[in-house]
Amino acid sequence: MRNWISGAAAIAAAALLSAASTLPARAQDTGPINIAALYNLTSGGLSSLDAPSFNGAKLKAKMINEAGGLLGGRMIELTAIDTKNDTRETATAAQRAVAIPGLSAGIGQSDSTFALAAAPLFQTAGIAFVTSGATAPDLPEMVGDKMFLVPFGDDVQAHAMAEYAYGTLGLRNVAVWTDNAMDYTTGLSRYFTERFTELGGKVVLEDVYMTTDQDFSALVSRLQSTEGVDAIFASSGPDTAGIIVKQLREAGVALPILAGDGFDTDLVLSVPGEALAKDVYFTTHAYAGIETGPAQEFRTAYQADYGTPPENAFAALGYDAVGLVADAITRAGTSEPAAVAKALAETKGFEGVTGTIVYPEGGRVPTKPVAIIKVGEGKMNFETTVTPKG
Amino acid sequence: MSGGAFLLRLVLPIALGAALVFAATLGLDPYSLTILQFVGINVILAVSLNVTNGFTGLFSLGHPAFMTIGGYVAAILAMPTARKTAMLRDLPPLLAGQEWPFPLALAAGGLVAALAAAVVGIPVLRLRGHYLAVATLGLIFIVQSLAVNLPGITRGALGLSGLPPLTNPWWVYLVLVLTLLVCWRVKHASLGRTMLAIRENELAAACLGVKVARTRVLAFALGAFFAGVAGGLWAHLVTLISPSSFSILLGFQLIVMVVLGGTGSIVGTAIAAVVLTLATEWLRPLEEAAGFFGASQIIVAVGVILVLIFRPSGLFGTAEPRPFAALAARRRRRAVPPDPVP
Amino acid sequence: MLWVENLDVRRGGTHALRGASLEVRRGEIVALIGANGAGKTTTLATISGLLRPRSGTVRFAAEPGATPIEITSLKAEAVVAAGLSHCPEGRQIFANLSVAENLAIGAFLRRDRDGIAKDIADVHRLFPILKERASVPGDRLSGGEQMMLAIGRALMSRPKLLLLDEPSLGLAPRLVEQIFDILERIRDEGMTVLLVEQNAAMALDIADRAYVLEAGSIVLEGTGRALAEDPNVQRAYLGAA
Amino acid sequence: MTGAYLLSQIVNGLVLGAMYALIAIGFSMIYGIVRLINFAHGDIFAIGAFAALGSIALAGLPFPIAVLAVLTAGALVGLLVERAAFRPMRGAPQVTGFIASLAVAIIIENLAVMTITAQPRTFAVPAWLGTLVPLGGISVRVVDLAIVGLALVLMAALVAFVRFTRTGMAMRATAENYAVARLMGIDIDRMIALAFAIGSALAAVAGLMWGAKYGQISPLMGTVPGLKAFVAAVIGGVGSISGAVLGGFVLGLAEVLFVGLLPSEFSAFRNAFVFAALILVLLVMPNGLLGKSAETRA
Repeated sequence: MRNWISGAAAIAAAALLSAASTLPARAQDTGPINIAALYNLTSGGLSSLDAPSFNGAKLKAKMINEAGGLLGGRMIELTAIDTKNDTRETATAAQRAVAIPGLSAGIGQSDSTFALAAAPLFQTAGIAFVTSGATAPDLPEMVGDKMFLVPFGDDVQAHAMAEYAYGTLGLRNVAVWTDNAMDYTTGLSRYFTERFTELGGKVVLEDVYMTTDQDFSALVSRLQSTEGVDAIFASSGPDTAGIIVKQLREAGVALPILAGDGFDTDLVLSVPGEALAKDVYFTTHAYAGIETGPAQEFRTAYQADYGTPPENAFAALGYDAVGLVADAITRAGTSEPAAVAKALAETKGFEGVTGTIVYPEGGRVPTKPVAIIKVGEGKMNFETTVTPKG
Repeated sequence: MSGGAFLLRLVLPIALGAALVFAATLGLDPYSLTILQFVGINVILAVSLNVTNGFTGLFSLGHPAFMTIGGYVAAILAMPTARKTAMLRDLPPLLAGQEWPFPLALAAGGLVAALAAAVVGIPVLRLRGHYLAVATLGLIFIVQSLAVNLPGITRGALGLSGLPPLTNPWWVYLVLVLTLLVCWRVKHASLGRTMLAIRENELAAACLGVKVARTRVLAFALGAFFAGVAGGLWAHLVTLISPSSFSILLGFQLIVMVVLGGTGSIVGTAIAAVVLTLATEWLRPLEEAAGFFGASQIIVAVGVILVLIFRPSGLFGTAEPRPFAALAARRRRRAVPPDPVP
Repeated sequence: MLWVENLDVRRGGTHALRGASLEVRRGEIVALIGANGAGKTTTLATISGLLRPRSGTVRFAAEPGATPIEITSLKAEAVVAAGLSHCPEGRQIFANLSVAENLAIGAFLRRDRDGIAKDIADVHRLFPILKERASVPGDRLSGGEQMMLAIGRALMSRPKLLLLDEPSLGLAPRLVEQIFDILERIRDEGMTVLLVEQNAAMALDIADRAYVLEAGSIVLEGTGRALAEDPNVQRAYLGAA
Repeated sequence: MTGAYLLSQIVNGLVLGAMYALIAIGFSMIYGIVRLINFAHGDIFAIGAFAALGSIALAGLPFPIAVLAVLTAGALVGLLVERAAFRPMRGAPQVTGFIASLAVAIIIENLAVMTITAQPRTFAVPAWLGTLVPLGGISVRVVDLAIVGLALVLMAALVAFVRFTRTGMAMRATAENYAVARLMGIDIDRMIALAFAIGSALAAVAGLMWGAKYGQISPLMGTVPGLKAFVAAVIGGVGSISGAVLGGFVLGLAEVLFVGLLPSEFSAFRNAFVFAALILVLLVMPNGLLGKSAETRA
């Protein structure tokens, strides 16, 4: 008798879910082009990264549609699913997404853990998943041939920073601060340390924190009491970037601060204020500091649509994710997922806001030049572009 | 009891449920089938949490911690050794060489979780009321911290990915039936009455010679065992487990199911678990259509408040709804030994 | 000054009062006696507004000659303001408040500083020990001292009618006598008292009139003396053979 | 390790502790009077931060007036939440209120994410708050001194209010026994609402301080400090205001010293440490440092 429950549940579930998931079937090659966007929009954690990325994606889709769509006038229809900062929700969202009739590709996610919850289901369904923000370089290796990255891998930017710090800035002894709660930041620190010590530099202090920490006073004091530190490599996401600069500078630490693209946010300037935001170097995608062309077009359009400049680098990456998929669809000449995936793998020179994307033969992590930005005088100044050797 | 009655009461419903599971595997798309499995897992979690919260009146938030423990243990034990050497290079050799069958790995996960519960429970369960809630809340943070900061075993924040998709509706159904059977028996056997006695009046129960502390630890560990097993099922359904997989929010959601279903009522809790899981899923297309992400959570939260105001004792209170209660009553009568023949 | 008519009250699952009626006249001590669970405490709690009756009325006239007002559905706070003060069973001293604060809180609704000071002095005159122990937390007092404090606190609202629940509970006989002497004294100073007591002998001894409550209904009423001599009362409540 | 290092860590701990203490007071007051663990309290802290941002950055109010505005805003939100969610279920079991508070937290957070997004915002403060002043061999920022100073003033005012005023006495009486408090003529609904208003106002001011100190706020910033402040309240003895203050400072100091004095490998265990400390305190002193037996009344 107790099994009435599961019985009733099965029936109720079948009824409810079929109502929920059935989208009107469309003729494959004439209706809109379906792209699923999986982002953590609510429930904390990653929503401050994913929401701008989603906005970027929506913006690009809108711009393409306003310009007449793809494949002779077919509109892009972006189906957004909130993955609620929950890997379970992410996995079920991926299942719902791949069930959308005629889905061409999936995009989204800014964290490797979440990308790994979604991408394997796309892989199984034979549909490409293009992560806009996850940067673990071994993601394609872990998932398979349908997994693509829009950003460069963490190894690339961390190596670039290590080379720049050792070579150009002439730094030898660094302290490394790592946000241990994110795969992105732990990976970044690992790759940076690897390259920096390989070059002959030394990591003299390693300290860790969690994303939700806001008080770095204990870490700052420890840093101040450590002898012979030339610079700090702060492996941080956007949420703690500004706070770290502020607390270091306010405590009188004048050392150069080095970081990855997590620092590509206005918070690095505005939270410490103009006077304190200086001597900060971070790696990011090639759009920053460029005031012309697609980068400027993107910034203007984003400001116009959302009333705010792009919050962080993830906005541009989301924008490029849709652009990249659209480019592949155009080259494939069809929205059929297998063809789209094949065209994606053959991408050789998609001009995105975050740089030109080229997938190397058999690889699905783009080789993109890394921009190095120096923060000072109240703005972000483009320093140079590095293509790491390591 | 007669064989016929036994068949009717136990085997038949289980078989009927199995038939429905079979029908579901044939008739449902993968997404609906997955949701159905999560519904089953949530029922397992809520009903087992009810053993602690409902039957003893102790208020534990610790299920996510036990799920994390059980999930990691099952994932590591069931993972193919080749993958283990690739993903977890620093794993102690003792663990690296293991590749257990899924049910054994699940059970091991449950047992380790139960063990952790016992270790934590023995000191903490002396405390009353909200203190257990606080301590188990702390346990979530501690377990999460360990999972993040022991990369040798857990691969840190990234978590263990690409787990074999071993969980299927049949495993979920099996564990679900086991959970319901055990919890039903516990509730209506002497242990259950002991637990309810503790909930109603600790002092009186102590006077009656009930070993309050031991019963509580037992209830706590039993709940943790099923949470651990559910964590293993969950991990092999999502094919990924990470330190953030099971959050405080989940702990709260489970408490909501127990309270809405009626603290102490197995059927009520199970129904609440089903309804809440499906309601959240069912509201999604609405918020996606409107573009108001977060609206579904607000609607559920408002609903919860309204139920608490207008139906404060939950849907069913401690009692089981009618047809189920009748079943329990018959059982209890049977449990009384016949008078000895003089 | 107090008219209780046909009170019907349910508490939880039990039918605590079934149509109880009684009257208290100005200047009297009226005793309400009965067995455990007969509904005595429920009666007081309903009069003072802590419980709501299902039916029945409570009317109260604070001043002589004033038109009685209905207080049945007033909140407890409003009943105090109307001039009734309920000294609850088990004394219920605020453990975390000092003796002085316990008295002060009794006068919560009053704003007349001088009057309050005078009434505190009066209470100190009735119970000198409370003055001695003014700064001691309530839970440090002995049972007898707590009872005195409870009565003192109830008087601080300057009530016209005092509802007193089981003042003898758990106290040594000598203390009970002392308390009852004081009750007579405040009655003689013009207070009206509705007294609920298990100790029927003592209650009937000081009561001008009394009611016997059984299973939620009034079964007997009369002067204290008359009831004390009633054979049924003697058998049931006074321990006579 | 030098003396200056230790001293600076202690100052860090005290500043953090002052903010925990202000949030913890609300937990304690509300728990003390309605036996409710209010998990929406951390969100009221966040609302306070945004009210501060609004009144300083948008409305351009001077700092001291902004403090008053934030106090008022916090109190109003506290009153609203109490009226809408908690009063209707008065008398229900403890866990009911707890769940309702969680539901309130979910509503507040999702509304915030829907309307102003989860994006962190810059919280700009007047430059004088960032000035360094020498203090016993180390330098301390004005904002840190201001936080500790303002926190102490507010706490002293609250303690005086509860100890010495007629209303404060009535609140204490209500916390102890609803029925008898009513027999004294106390409107317990008003007292409970007042506890919510005061507790929420203080949490809101803590939100302002948090923003002023760290320069950045976000709608979801309340979760972790909220939980920690709850821990502080329990360590100090739930229900006791002075206990909450003590618990806040103890927790702030312990947390910073844990990170500061142990090798850096342990830094990531910061939150685990906080909760492990909590469990230990509960085991040794189930009623906290200053709490009376909290379970005497059901």
